[in-house]
Amino acid sequence: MLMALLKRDLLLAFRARGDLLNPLMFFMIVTSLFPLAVSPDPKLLGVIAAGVIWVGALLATLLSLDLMFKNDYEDGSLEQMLLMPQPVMLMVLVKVLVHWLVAGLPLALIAPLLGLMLGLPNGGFQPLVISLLLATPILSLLGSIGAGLTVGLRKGGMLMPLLILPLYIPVLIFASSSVLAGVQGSSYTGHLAFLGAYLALTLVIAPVATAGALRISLAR
Amino acid sequence: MLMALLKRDLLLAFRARGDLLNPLMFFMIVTSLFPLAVSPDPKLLGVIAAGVIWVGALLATLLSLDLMFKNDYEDGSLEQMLLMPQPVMLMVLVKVLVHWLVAGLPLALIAPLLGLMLGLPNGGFQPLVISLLLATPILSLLGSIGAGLTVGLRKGGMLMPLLILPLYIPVLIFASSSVLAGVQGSSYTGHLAFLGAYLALTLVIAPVATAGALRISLAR
Amino acid sequence: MSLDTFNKECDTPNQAIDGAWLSARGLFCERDERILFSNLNFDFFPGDIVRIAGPNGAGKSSLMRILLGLSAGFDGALFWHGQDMNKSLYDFRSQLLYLGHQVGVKGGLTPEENLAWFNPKASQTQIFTALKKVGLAGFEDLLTHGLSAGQQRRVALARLFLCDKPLWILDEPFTAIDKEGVAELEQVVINHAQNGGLVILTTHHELNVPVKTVMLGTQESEMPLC
Amino acid sequence: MSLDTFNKECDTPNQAIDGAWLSARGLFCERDERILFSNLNFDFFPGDIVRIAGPNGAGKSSLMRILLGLSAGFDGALFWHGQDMNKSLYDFRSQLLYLGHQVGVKGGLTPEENLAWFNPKASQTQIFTALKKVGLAGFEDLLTHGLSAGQQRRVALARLFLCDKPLWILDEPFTAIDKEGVAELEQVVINHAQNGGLVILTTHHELNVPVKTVMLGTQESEMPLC
Amino acid sequence: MWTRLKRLYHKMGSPKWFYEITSQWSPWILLVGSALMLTGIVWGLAFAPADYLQGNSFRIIYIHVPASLLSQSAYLFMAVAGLVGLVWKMKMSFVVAKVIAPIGASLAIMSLLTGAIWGKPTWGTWWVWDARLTSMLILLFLYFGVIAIYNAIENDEMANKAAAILSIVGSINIPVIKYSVEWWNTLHQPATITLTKKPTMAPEMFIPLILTILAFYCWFAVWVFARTRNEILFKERKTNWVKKLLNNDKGAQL
Ligand code: HEM
Ligand SMILES: Nc1ncnc2c1ncn2[C@@H]1O[C@H](COP(=O)(O)OP(=O)(O)OP(=O)(O)O)[C@@H](O)[C@H]1O
Ligand SMILES: Nc1ncnc2c1ncn2[C@@H]1O[C@H](COP(=O)(O)OP(=O)(O)OP(=O)(O)O)[C@@H](O)[C@H]1O
Ligand SMILES: [Mg+2]
Ligand SMILES: [Mg+2]
Repeated sequence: MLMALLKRDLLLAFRARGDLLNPLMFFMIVTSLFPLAVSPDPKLLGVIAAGVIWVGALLATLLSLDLMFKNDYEDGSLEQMLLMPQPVMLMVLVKVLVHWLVAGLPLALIAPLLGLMLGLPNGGFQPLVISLLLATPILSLLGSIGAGLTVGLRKGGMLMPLLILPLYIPVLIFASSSVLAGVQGSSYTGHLAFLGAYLALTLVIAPVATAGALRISLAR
Repeated sequence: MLMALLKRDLLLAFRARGDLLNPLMFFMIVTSLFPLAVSPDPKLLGVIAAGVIWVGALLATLLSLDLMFKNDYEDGSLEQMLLMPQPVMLMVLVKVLVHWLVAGLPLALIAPLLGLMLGLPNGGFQPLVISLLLATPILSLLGSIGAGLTVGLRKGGMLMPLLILPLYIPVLIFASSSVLAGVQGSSYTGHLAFLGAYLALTLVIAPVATAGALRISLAR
Repeated sequence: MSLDTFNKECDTPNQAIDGAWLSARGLFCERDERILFSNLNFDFFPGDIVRIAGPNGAGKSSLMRILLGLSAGFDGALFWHGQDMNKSLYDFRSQLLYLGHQVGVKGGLTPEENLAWFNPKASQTQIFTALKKVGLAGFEDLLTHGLSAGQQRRVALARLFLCDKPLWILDEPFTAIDKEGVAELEQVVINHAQNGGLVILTTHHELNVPVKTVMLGTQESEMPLC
Repeated sequence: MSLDTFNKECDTPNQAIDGAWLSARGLFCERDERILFSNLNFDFFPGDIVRIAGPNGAGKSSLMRILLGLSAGFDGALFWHGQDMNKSLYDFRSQLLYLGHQVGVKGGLTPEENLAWFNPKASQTQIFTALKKVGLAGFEDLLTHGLSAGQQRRVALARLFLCDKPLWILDEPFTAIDKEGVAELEQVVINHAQNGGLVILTTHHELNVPVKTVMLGTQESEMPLC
Repeated sequence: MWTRLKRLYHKMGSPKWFYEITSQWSPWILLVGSALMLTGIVWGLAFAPADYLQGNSFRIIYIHVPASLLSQSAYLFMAVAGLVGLVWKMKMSFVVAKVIAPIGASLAIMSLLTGAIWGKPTWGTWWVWDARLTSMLILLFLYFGVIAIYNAIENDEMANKAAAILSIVGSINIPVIKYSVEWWNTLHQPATITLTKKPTMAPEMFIPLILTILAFYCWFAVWVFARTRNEILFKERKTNWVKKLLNNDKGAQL
């Protein structure tokens, strides 16, 4: 059943191929707003590049979270899933996996290009990609809690950032400072180790919390 | 009928009082991500403050656009409105007005606080508020076009930023450079005049375009 | 009147019959390369109750949306009071009450507020009377999204008691309504027609009402179950 | 069996009758300070067709969601095969087919893909046969959201032909289905019961099927229209 | 032992018992808290010496520090109450959690405001992105999230459960957030401005501070109890004991 769910969700994502690019496009547009809004000065941009790229990635993930359960809720399939004879937790994990594949992974792959555009110094590229690879699953996992809590609400769109962004802050701090460390030529394994530990923590907490949240949202 | 619509929408907004604060909270959280992601150094922050605040305002408006027509579409009231014996344009104007009151105006009012926290230099505050007051209606107006075009699509959430952000860019450039001018002590009336002119332009174009977009979305 | 009366070659191919309120000439609609109906001609008069009938997927809702001007994907001509529909759109809309699959009831408003927005001119007593008539007395002050499926539709149906629009277009108005409710609604429809209104509706319920029928999709698109 | 049979004081207040599949003891549900039902007792056996009846807003859907374990707002005990429901939840769910107001059909998938996901084990021929039985032959490869209201529900109803779950819980399965469709669905329900299955359903349609009835909300919450 | 615990649990789950017992306790706690506050404030404001660096502006410490401390503990209380409600299905516990959220948020705001007011004369700026300040700001955001959930969900029971889940997840993350913020700040730049270190404080300043902190905890308890009792009265307004109580009140007033 889990395999069937995985297959179905990937098929749906693939059907809406155009949508697949949206988080990516959003990411690119948002980061390219900064040279316009702040200053085109390459030196200044190089300094803020790491932070800007990471904030952009975070917002792009956030926006795409809406899709995680919403459609399934509206057409009744979420109800059907909760009634299946299997732990809801596992279903959540499949959903998170699909979300990460569709909305998280592509960000990590496109990020170097944006780094190039914003003039990120050379040492930053490697930690940028590695931190994105490590941290985007955390964003999907924590995000699933928010998505689960808000799925029944018609006005979920703006509520979710409020619930989830504070929890994203450690990720943001460690990821962006790992890039800074890379730029300054110092070691960034410590930061990445932290991200790994946080990933392990959320991998334990998030599916349970999301499963509970979904139950509550559907009982409403 | 227009008054009834205005009353209804304000009532709905007021009912969901908690939601009223959400764009505002989003704005505050997003802007406070930057010190965390970039650097807490007050000097650097002061330089990028204007740009960061403006990008934050832009994203906050963007996210709240989803609400403009979506609920009405889903429960069928949009259909009902299009069938009323009155120009759809006027209805759109009412919707835009409500959106601005709920999601645009509060941003202008809270912005000085954020300026303070990010260490915006003194001269920047006045142009920041004035430019926000002038430009947030533009954001709502242009946004209504995107909201109208995407309302029938289940996955509208991520598509809208792509349609709308490019249109927002002139606003962003002129508004943030008016703040920069203020910071540097030079005159910024030119920038504001441009914003005023752009506002007049969009006030003419946007309602017509949105009315057309809604017709198309509903015929789908 | 049966299918043939409507579908046969029309005597006045390019104009409506005198006295007809809503008329169509040569309507044609195609979806996904399947022809839903072609060369459909009809004239509806005040006092008529018209049922658009046909199995699932025959094109009933599509036809209604075409009549309403909400759908552009069709060929043919529509007339309102003998005039080209495009020219008399304002008049058409100001005389129309439409209830579709989605009824336009706001979950975040109470039943009373919902009706007040549809009929800004109605007084509070009128609204309360209408709500009472659909059996929602005592629910005026609850938010609508806390009501049951049938109760939510009843809020929309209360509009039938409030408004004085002569043309009603109702797409499956009886969905989710219980048996007595349906019987009483039928009576409301009959009364409206007898008072000189025109009612166009679809439903899969058995109707105990004398109606004209426009039958769609009886040939190729019939879809038996099992 | 009528209301009384179910609602009267129960002989075995804290356990189910032997052989009953689904039993309830002392169910109580309150919404918005209105009591929907109280002290509801019943035992459903294999071979039963149970209709939960009552006017709009009586609490039919609420009762179903309570049986399913989707709703927490109730008091009382539920038993599955004589065991406490909480302990036999896995078994209950693996024997259950539920269709609610929203049927869980994905607009972005074709009817065939929709069924494949509900029954991963079903072969393509089985799926095609099921779709043919609900009159969707020829529509297997269109995206579901392009279908009409009734056709979309038929996709969900095709699950009744595919699966071998003994317990069916159906909330208004006949919504939007045309007349012949309803008649044939009734036959499907009867067959299932005769083969030893248990069917629990609500509907506002007249049923031509011998059923047990659980009547809700006949006293205070009755809501006549007009 | 076990049965006694169980009885206690049932008692605590009963709104009536909670109402009555807190009605009895509240005046005493209020009295103790006020006495502590009075001594602390008088001692701190009138008798403690002015700080040799900051002059008299340091005296705002008697609001600032207790508010900061308490807003952090309040989040923890809220999460624990939510957990108890979820696991042991104790309804009263949800009510307490719900009541704490706005109180905790206002304490956080108080901390931020007093800190900002204090910062202007001492640091010459209202706000810096120091680790302490930043993590207090994030705590405020966490509170706002919880409050937003309460606002967004109509059904009380569901809102309580959802908020409980969020506050539990939040409290697990608080140490992570705190640690990361502190670590981030030291990494980027040596903090140019640090808060006064704790032990360096003179005992004349320190003891009144402890007193006011204790007083804040007492007041907090009274505040929470009062709001909880309000909630109870509203929730149970249909029950006999509340009707009787209200009637008695009316009788007493007449
Ligand atoms: C908006 C600005 C400020 C915020 C958000 C803030 C926040 C905090 C927090 C969270 C604590 C920690 C309580 C604890 O966990 O022990 C604290 C303690 C304290 N703050 Fe502030 N603070 C601010 C400004 C200031 C300023 C300007 C000063 C004075 C120069 C100051 C002096 C202190 C002192 C002396 C303590 C007690 C230290 C201790 O016991 O650890 N704070 N503040
Ligand atoms: N989410 C909810 N919140 C509060 N009250 C609700 C909620 N859902 C239903 N109710 C109340 O419970 C009552 C029963 O609703 P339910 O949906 O069970 O009725 P029903 O018998 O299925 O009616 P229908 O025939 O219209 O489908 C309604 O009067 C409604 O006011
Ligand atoms: N948005 C659409 N895009 C493509 N095809 C559509 C769309 N809506 C309807 N169709 C097609 O048009 C046909 C008629 O649909 P319509 O909704 O008019 O049927 P109906 O007669 O109202 O059926 P029902 O009784 O099920 O409501 C269907 O077969 C469907 O495939
Ligand atoms: Mg239809
Ligand atoms: Mg129902």
